[in-house]
Amino acid sequence: MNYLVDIILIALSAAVINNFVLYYFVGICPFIGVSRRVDMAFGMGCAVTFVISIAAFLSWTITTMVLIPGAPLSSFIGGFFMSKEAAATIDLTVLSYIVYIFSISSSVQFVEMYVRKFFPALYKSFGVFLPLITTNCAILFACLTIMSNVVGVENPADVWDLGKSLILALFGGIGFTIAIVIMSGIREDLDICDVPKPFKGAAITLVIGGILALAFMGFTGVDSGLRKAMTRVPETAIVVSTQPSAHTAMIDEFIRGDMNK
Amino acid sequence: MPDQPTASERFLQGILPENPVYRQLLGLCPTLAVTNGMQPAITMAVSVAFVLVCANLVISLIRNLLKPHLRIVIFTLTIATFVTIADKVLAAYLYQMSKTLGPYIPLIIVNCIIICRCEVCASKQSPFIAVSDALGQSIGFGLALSSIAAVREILGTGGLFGVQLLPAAWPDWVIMVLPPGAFITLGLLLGFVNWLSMRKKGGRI
Amino acid sequence: MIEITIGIAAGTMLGMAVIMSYILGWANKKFRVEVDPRVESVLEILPGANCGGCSYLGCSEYAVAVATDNAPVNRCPVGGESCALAIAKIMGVEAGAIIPHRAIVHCGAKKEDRLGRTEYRGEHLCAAATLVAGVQGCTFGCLGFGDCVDSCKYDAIHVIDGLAVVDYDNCIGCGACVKACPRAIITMTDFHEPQIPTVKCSNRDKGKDVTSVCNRGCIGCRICAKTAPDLFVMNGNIAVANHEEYREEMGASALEAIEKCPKDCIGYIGMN
Amino acid sequence: MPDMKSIFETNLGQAWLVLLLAIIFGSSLAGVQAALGPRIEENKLRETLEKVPVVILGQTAVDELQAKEQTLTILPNTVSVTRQGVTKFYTLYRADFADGTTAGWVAKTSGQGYADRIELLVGMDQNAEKVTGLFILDQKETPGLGNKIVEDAWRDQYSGKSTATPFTVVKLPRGGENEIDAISGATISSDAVTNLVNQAVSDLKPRVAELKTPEPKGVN
Repeated sequence: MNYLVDIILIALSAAVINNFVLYYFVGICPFIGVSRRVDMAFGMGCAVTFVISIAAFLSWTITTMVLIPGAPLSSFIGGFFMSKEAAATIDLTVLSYIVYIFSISSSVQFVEMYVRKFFPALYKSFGVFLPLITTNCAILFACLTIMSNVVGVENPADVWDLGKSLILALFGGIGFTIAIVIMSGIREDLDICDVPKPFKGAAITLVIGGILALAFMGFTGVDSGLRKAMTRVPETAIVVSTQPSAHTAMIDEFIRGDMNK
Repeated sequence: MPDQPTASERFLQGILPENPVYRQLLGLCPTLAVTNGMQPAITMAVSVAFVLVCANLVISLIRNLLKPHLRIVIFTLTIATFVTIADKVLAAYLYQMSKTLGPYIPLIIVNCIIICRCEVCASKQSPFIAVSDALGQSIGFGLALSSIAAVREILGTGGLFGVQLLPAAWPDWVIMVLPPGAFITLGLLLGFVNWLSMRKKGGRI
Repeated sequence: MIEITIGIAAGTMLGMAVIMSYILGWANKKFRVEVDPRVESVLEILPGANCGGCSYLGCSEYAVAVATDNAPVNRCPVGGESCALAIAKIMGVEAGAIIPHRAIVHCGAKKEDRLGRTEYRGEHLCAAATLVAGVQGCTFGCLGFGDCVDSCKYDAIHVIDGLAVVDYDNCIGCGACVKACPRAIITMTDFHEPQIPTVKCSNRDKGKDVTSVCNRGCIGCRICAKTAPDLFVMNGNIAVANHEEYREEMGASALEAIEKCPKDCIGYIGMN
Repeated sequence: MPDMKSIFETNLGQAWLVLLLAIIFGSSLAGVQAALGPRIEENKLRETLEKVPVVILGQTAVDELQAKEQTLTILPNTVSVTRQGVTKFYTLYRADFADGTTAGWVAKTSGQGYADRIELLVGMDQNAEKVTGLFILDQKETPGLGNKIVEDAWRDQYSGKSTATPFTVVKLPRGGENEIDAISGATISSDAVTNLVNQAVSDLKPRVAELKTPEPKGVN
């Protein structure tokens, strides 16, 4: 039951409440650049949703399999050089940015070649978007959100699994598509309005985007309200257990070092 | 396309005539995100400057080894490395600032300014020109960021760097600190800059 | 401990790079779409500004046109001479001098020449004004609200005294104004000479209708066609200049036609 | 071996630059991490541990202690409390004076606020009868409204109140015990903080009784 609540809340907040474009400001370049016509915007939205899901899958698997301390792969290789438990503490999270961007650009290039070979018509219509997507902040932002929910999370129960990451990516892409399609609808009407000359093009789009963000701000707080409604209020029965986790061991060592400095 | 631009010309171009934010509309994601305060804006500008200069230097050093179809992958790899270094240095020495900037430092990797400068300038010019171009662009980016951050911070919190500028009776425009404020301020400033440059060229209003 | 972490970090990156580039290399070969190698080399030379100056949709379209159905190599205004020569070398075609490709506004009537002008209070956009009948007498001529000026990125066309005039020093021939003009009176033509004669009118009505709406419209009197038959030819009620054939030496007959024109609507235009 | 050369030439060969860069960057980053890693960890921990004494004794008392170069020894342990299958993790710090007597307890907890998670420290006296202080470590509430929970004026409402009855958020004071007046326009944020405090106090109160040192040990 709780897993379902989390899934719905992640989906809702990624799509509408904390919309990638209007709340987190990622993916603004295509938001301004590509939103001339609705069909182009929709094509761009689908391309972003498709690539963001692949990127999320890749980034989650690589993070949990290789990067975090105690990940199966890094401890397996470490095992050869040193003792088992020392190998478990190898921390490769510093590589995460390179690994994400590397996997995103390679997957975009692979998808571009695949679409060019097997769907030439599709490639003609929105093939031009694909290289543009590599430099799209929304994709990397999704990977970073997933990483921040997998690495450095004290409470092991909060660590995200593959399901939650894919849901975030999918609905983040859908949120991006919603925002860019609405904006392109407005911009098509803008062409015949009498916009003062200095404001033509990007400036008016940004101001309209501001008003759109204002409207989307109406959604904040919906997810905390929903969370309260969906999770039953726990009674007072308490089961208490203490076990020294790696986290506390680190704090002890730090404090002892600090105290006798 | 000027085939051999001189270093100083690329440097001066980058600041105002080819300002990355107002003229080329690049790098809007961090511009909107971190300009709710002057301090985060300046830290972001400095880290972008660091990454841009190093990336341009490295790319222009290896420019004749680049294979066309692997170009983008190599650019992003170099930029990502320098961004990670910047992020770690910031987390080590300016911990509070790195918490406020949060996810927007790694987003420098996909910041369109850097990849565009690498592609347009660094992969074709000699290191000296590439670095001067990078410096020009980052100063331009810094100017743009601080101009937006100044407007938003003064209107949003009534003061700059904690110094109270506006009279106490001024009701803080909280919206300026929120996301919609960022869009609207940048939109209006962009319009103003276009208007300024058009008036200079005697264009039609 | 640290060297091992560095070693493993380098190892993971190497492993990932090997896997990724192997997949890309394999995909590159497997999904090889037979693309004419010349298209790619031509595309590399083109500046990639996608400005449409070559009257194709973008550089890639123009590259395909050049490589497959051998379109003229000197069409790229931004690339200019160097780009045309380089493409010609690839295509093994003789480049031919760069013929400037510029815009011509086929209307010469200033505000005071136009009769029957109503007081138009709608949107100050040609796109909107052209929908309203009778904004000005002539239903063919320039409305003067500057849609072409807005569309021009090179500041090469201005509305002076209600008439759009091309500034040939800035015009690179990108064709944006042609698309922007709702009355389609701007055409892109090759300038074989710096200055060429043209008919500054596009009103195809009969003479008496033209005189009722404009002092400078072409009334279809055929005098220019008679005096310089190789330069001007009648197309219904309006004379059309033959820009392709005009050379310097035909200047005399052109000047004669210009004097003889009762409405003075033929004239020289181009770079001075 | 010629075909190996040709394969190498086609697939990986072209990408040799990518491989080389990957190795160089991978190792250089690991080096940077090795150099800066400890410092970053230290920053993270210092930020929390600096606040622990302040939350228990209040800033003035801590400054006096600083003057006498006395510092509290802080012993952390992780407490996991399961309720209805929902396990909640607390880091409970016990701060002792130099002479070993327990100055108080600080619980670090986090929960869903209005916009995002709120992370806070709740200070309690030695046998958790009174809440001594509250400090918000991390919050992303709406600036200007929700983020007023960080201001001292609002936070000090919690200090000095007994932990017997849970706190209630009220719009206008009704004279009841343990009342916290809500921030106007940010009731969700104030509720969120109050619930976090109530939950932490009620979860950890029995826990404190167990962990309390039987009698003050010699100076350790």
